[in-house]
Amino acid sequence: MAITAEQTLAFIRDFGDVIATNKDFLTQLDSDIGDGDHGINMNRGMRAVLAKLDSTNPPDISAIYRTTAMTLISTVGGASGPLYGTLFLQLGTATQGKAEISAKEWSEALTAAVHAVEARGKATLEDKTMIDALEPAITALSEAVADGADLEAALARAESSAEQGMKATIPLVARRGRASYLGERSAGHQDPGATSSWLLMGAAHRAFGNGTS
Amino acid sequence: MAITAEQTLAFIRDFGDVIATNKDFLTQLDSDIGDGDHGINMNRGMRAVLAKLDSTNPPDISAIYRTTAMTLISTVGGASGPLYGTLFLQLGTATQGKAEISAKEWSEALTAAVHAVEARGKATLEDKTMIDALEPAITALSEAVADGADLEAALARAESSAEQGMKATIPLVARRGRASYLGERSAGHQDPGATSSWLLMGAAHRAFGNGTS
Amino acid sequence: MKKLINDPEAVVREELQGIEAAHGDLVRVSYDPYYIVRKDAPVQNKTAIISGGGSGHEPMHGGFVGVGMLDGACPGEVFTSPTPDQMAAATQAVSGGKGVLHIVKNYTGDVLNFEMAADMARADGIEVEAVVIDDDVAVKDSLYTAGRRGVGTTVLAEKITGAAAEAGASLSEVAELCRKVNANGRSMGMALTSCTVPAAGKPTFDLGEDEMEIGIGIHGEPGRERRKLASANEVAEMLAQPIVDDLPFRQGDRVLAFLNSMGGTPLIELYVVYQALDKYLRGRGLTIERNLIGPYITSLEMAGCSITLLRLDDELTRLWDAPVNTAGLRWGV
Amino acid sequence: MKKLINDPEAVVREELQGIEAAHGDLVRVSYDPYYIVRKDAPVQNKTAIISGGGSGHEPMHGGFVGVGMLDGACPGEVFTSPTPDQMAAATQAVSGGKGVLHIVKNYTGDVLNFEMAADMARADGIEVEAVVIDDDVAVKDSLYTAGRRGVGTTVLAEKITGAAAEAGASLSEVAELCRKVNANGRSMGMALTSCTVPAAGKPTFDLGEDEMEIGIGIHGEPGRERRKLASANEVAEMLAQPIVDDLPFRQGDRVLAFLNSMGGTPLIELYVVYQALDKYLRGRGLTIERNLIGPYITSLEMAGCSITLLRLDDELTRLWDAPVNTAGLRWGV
Ligand SMILES: Nc1ncnc2c1ncn2[C@@H]1O[C@H](COP(=O)(O)OP(=O)(O)O)[C@@H](O)[C@H]1O
Ligand SMILES: Nc1ncnc2c1ncn2[C@@H]1O[C@H](COP(=O)(O)OP(=O)(O)O)[C@@H](O)[C@H]1O
Ligand SMILES: [Mg+2]
Ligand SMILES: [Mg+2]
Ligand SMILES: [Mg+2]
Ligand SMILES: [Mg+2]
Repeated sequence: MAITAEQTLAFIRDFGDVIATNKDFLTQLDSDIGDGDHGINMNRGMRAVLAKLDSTNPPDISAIYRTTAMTLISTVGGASGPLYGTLFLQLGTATQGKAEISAKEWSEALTAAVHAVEARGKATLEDKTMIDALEPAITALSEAVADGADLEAALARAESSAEQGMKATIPLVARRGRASYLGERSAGHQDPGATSSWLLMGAAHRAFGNGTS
Repeated sequence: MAITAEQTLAFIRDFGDVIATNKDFLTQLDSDIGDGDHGINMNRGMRAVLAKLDSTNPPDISAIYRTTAMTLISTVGGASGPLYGTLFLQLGTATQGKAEISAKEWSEALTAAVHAVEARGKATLEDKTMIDALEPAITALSEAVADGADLEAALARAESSAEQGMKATIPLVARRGRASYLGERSAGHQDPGATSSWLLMGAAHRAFGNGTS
Repeated sequence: MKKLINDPEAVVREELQGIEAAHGDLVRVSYDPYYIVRKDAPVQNKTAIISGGGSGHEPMHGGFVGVGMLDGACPGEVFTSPTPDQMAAATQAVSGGKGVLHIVKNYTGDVLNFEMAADMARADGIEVEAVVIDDDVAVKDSLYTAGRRGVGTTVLAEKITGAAAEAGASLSEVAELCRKVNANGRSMGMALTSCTVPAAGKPTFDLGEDEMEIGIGIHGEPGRERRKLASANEVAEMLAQPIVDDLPFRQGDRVLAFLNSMGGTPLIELYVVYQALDKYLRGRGLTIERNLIGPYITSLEMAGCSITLLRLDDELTRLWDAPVNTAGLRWGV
Repeated sequence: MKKLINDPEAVVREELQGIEAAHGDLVRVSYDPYYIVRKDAPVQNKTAIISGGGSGHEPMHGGFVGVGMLDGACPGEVFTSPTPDQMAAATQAVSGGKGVLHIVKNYTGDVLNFEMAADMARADGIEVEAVVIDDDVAVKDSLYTAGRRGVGTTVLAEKITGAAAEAGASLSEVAELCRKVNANGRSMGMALTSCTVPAAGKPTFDLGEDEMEIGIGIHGEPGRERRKLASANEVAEMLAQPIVDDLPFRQGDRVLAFLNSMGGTPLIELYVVYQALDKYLRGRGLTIERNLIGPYITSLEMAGCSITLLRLDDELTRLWDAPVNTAGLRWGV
């Protein structure tokens, strides 16, 4: 079985829910090394996304992603708005015209999306950004899919790689985003954007991993 | 024996010392119902007075009081500057041309000085001001002098009347000075100016009461 | 106490040095005694206006010295009235032969010290009139007390009388105008936090996290009542209602609305309060024809705000609009 | 959290309502999406300038919209960059046919959102140039990082480019001028206290009673180092020295000194710092030819200050002195 539009909706909704649950946590992380608004920003955006999805009922997977992207872009602001916006916009482009998506297609779409985020934000691994969670996740995901793992197993590996990448941001000195202004003082703190990206991979795992292949 | 210029200097110096010792206490009282500067104001003024007395060495009692008055007027500011300034200016006027002052003369001079403060500030008894300490003090002083008490006994009675008057300000609702802006909320607090006036009577007692008649 | 100062005792002197360094094109500063006068003082054949009061209310009064506003200002120690010798010296320094108006805020200390100063200046042959501003509706007005405090209307009176003096009005005309502004202006303030007098080193009063003081003055004095923290809309109404009821303003009156920060409240919050004030006044049938929003008569770093309403007529509006060139208020030049 | 607000979520909207009510003579406000433009926008045949950024820095940027300065401003949520749709709509609303300059502070969020907005505006046929301000010497400049933050120089760039645009300069001239201001301006800031983002409800960082942060930005971010509380004289030098060393300024250079309050620091303290800054700069052979002192680029109610120095030449001085009529800066009109 491949990923359906319904599962895609569940994925976005799940992401909205975990963002809401972790709003204060993300904001706290951002207070330590940023400006204390990442949870607030993402939650404002995802609430708007969920409302928009409810009111517009996008017809297919690509439309769901594009609606998510445009809503994030116009409601989040900050660094995370255009970056997550770019991610979802690219997912929308990669899934254009598809009623369902296979594990391989999902892995390729997500890879392209993360690369688009890298192109927009110019961050690379170990800059202490969301890339540190996303990049390991796509590597794990595509390797797992290449190894023939089922989607559940592949997504589990992606999620746990994202988690490792997120934790690996703790000792890093930030080179991108607001945390970079702190210089050495940014070390010893977990990056908020890497944390929300790990939550994103968790949402994908829960929504797509269940009995799909 | 009558009050000498030397004792007059001792009086002013003693007042300066007790103001310095009680600076924070006076300021605290003024924080409760005023603007928290009475101790600061009086201490700034008395330090200037002591310095001025040292540097100018006024020739007689009247000059000591006038120097004290002018220095307070030009360094204290606030309500207490002109009021204490007026008090000492009147003491200077009343002692003009005198090398020594008898108990009766001192009692009359102080009475005239307190009346001058009342004329300037338009406060009367129970307005919750320095008048509540000064007015009982001059009443007790002149009664004691009329009763034939010696200066030590008369000044002791004046000091304790000032203390009672000061304590009696606690329940009062202020009608003059900044405390009046508080209305009913000014009740339950001791008036700072009445407190410094009680200290003034204590200084007079210590400086003049010792072995004089 | 967290302040950008060097020595609590030196704050006023160093502030004056800063003002002199920054605004030498507008003012001259005297250090003994302390006063600030217009660069071109004394202006011959112009009624001069001075004001003064404790420091800690910046930009008032020193920031309002310049063409179209004050000729001079006497700063006292923080929250302490200046002394008569300062006022007398400033009066002398600005006197251009047409007399000098003293604008005095109604505090016992200010009134007594200005009285002594006026006596001294008159003894020197200078004609002096004093007008006492007492516009604070938080204080009950009564013959048996010190009366109302002088607060926000002072700023408006300094601007408006300054314009008239610049245009050639006589001392008695300027004094009369000042009384008119005082009669048509009313204020009320509130605090979210206390402030700390540098020389005292700790806050004048304590306020709980969920409390505010309504009816405060500008010296860190506690207010008339302590209340539970309220919303900006509620605060705007709590301050504006007693003002509008007091004057009394009438349906159709045009007003100048002066929304003042006590020092620590930033502009973003003032605008939130302003939208509420605007709505409230509309509801009472008043039209805001001019406004002034920002920290103009402050209480050190106190958080909070005050509202002043001045009923306008054509004369007051024209004088308000007249050019002014000071460090604190500037337009038309 | 003690603030004069109604609902943390409604702060920006209600602030805009306040600005609209107060400054309807100068600006128009759009609520969907949020932006503020000059009353007379679009001005035909004038290069337009917009800026934008998170709210909480008032009067920047909305308070700088008006004749002689910005044509438009886009407020984001507090400390959060606005979104591309706002910027694109504002660009459209001010476009008078000579192109639109975007003045962008160097924050990842602001840069990315303005990039998207410029793409959108260009797709609509509007010529757009963007200049990124990155003047904060507290941040190490490096090709491998996000680079320096944009802070105080932004205010000066908006004033100076606004004057040039008003005088008829083309888009490329105005953009070039903006780059020149950025190249000649440097800033550094410090905090005595944190600030509280309304939606977060508690201070972004904690500072001990005897501590301060040196090298903070304008978003309540912690600074480069935490230090023991120092005197105003020491603070002035701590901020001014890295600025002067960085540019590098030269003996005899004329500068505009901009001493900014972070929001909670009152004017009395700024003047104490200013006297120290003035002495320090004299010692380094620099002459302060113009100054700006007050809360102009704030960080909510944060206590602290920042210093910006801009090296002046005749062109910049003339454009600085040109008339400006905005809620936040006004002279010459
Ligand atoms: N150039 C970048 N590339 C990728 N991610 C970035 C970049 N800059 C910042 N981020 C991510 O954005 C997160 C902060 O987002 P947020 O707090 O919402 O925005 P802002 O920093 O504008 O307040 C950081 O934790 C980081 O993971
Ligand atoms: N009209 C008055 N007559 C007599 N004493 C007064 C009057 N007004 C105020 N005071 C006294 O002055 C004291 C306050 O002095 P101080 O704090 O130095 O001045 P300020 O009130 O100007 O700050 C009050 O406690 C009160 O005793
Ligand atoms: Mg952030
Ligand atoms: Mg006092
Ligand atoms: Mg006082
Ligand atoms: Mg942000």
